[in-house]
Amino acid sequence: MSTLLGHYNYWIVIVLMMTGFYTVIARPNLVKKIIGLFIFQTSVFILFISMAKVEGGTAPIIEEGYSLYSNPLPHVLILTAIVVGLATTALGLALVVRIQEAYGTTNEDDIHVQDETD
Amino acid sequence: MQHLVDIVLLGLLMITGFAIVRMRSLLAVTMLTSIYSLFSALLFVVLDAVDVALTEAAIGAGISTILLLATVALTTEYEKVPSHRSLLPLLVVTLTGAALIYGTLDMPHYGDPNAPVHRHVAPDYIEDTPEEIGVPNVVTSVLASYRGYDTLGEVTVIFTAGVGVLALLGVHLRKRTEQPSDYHKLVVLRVIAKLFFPLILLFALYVLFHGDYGPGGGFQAGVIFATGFVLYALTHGLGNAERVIPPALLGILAAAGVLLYSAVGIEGMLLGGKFLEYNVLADDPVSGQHLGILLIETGVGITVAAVILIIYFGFVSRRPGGADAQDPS
Amino acid sequence: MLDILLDILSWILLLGGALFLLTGAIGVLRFPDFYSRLHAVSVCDTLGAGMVLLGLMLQGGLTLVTVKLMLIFYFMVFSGPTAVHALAEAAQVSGLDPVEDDREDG
Amino acid sequence: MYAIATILILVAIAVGLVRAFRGPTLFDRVMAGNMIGTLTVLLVAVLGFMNGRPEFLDIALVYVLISFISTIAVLRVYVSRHDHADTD
Repeated sequence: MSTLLGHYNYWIVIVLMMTGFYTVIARPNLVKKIIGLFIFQTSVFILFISMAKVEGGTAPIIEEGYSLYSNPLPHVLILTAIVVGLATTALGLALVVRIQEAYGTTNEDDIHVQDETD
Repeated sequence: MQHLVDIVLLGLLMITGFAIVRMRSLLAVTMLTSIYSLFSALLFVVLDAVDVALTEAAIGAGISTILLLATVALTTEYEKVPSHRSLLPLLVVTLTGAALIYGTLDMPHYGDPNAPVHRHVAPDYIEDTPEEIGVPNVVTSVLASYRGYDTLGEVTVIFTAGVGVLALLGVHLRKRTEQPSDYHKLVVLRVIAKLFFPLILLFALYVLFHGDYGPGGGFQAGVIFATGFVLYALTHGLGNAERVIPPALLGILAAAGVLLYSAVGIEGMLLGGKFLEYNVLADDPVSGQHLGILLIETGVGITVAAVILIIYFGFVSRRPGGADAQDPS
Repeated sequence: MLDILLDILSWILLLGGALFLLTGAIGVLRFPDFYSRLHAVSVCDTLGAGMVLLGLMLQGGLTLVTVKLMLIFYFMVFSGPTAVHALAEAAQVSGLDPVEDDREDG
Repeated sequence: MYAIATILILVAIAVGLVRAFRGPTLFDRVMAGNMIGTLTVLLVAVLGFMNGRPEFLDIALVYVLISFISTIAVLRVYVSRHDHADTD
């Protein structure tokens, strides 16, 4: 029981990660693939933040009356990663838009067919 | 109680994740993605990461949904059923997942105060921040001061991504201030937007300058600031928004933020310290730290806001029929 | 004495508000068509949210927290109806018609 | 007490999520998302009080200020297009 509760966060994170991974490798639509990457990315964020949590701790903003704080370092890494993630996702979506303009489709299978006939 | 909320939220996240994979309507998926990010922000609040939650809230509530909407509007609304159904992806995913779960068995339990993560540098950061930096928010002090190099790198990545979007999509200047075709229908929205627009910008500044004492900082402030302008563009037309903040200026601003950050670092070197050492910026080390953190957070905020606006303008000015269509198609 | 009274009042408001939120959510699930579901949403936005926030304000006392709660309520009163207006407008423009037969289940 | 309010709000979120899954139109999903947004704001506020550190209401404020913008974006996509079919 303690193993179950102690690892629950990590296991759900892995399930989410695999959900995103599956979307990336199994779905032919490029927008869907990027959304899969987004799910994957969020699961990594949750993994880091789960590891930063200290039982009985509080948010790492120092105040009188609190002595136990959660670990601030993963928070810093993930805070910047979220904004970087948005910027890189936007770059990916921009590529998808250009692919749509060049091929007239965002379906990976159709793009392969077009590439082969050329 | 915290555990219960944690478990329920993770369950909701998992269900939403499955639904996102299953649905074929990409607009529906976009909406579910925004709900997904709501849940993750809530989870960050429960896990004590208030700064992270603020960032996720600022991004997930507005700009990421809008970007996905714009992309779906420019591409297709429905995902095709894959022509071949193979079990290979499912097998790969199951095996990888099983291996990863096997790996977690050696990890310290969730919330364990003696986990290796909590024993290395984090206690020093928490203990030394009040004397060395003098700001209550440890996340800000680590972000801006202890790990300033890191953040400079991240800001550069964001800047590069903005340049990439600019190269891929470009920003088309509009000659005149066009009114949206449905201008008359948007009266209510315009009035409310006029009410909210200054408040959002004010709140962005609050988040920027209050970042030392509560959740907040340059990244969040930049996102909120940009979202305010997105609201303006949505309700008053892209042409008007581009007149308020010209795309050419945005490129300069995006670079200026990174330059401000680096300039603070070099200023420290010129005053006899190391790169990004703020202690030498003022007579007293703690006020030097305050000044340095404020300046680099401002730089971060400028870059983030400018890059997000570049991205937004790039997407919506791509073709009529997009999220901010000027002509009905 | 007054403290206890305020405490009890705030608990009543908090729980009552939470119940209204749940009612609104059930309405969103059960009502037959989109336009009637919008009404259920407004229960959440106004009554439920207002009561919960008021209850929390009584707990917060005269602090910055209460000011922030008041700001949240103020913004919610404006943004909730605006969002619902935008949605109803979008639905109407796209040609979605209200269901007039209340036996039909959505 | 905060615990009971938290549980009630979580149940309301779950109920709203069912509507977001069921659709049937895009607008139902947006509406459900909107309602979950409101509930999230309140849950953040209640959780802040429950953990004894209610000063982190800024997160709730951010949501209230900017969450309706994406709803407006949906309207702007739809005023110029006239289809609402959203079946899976």
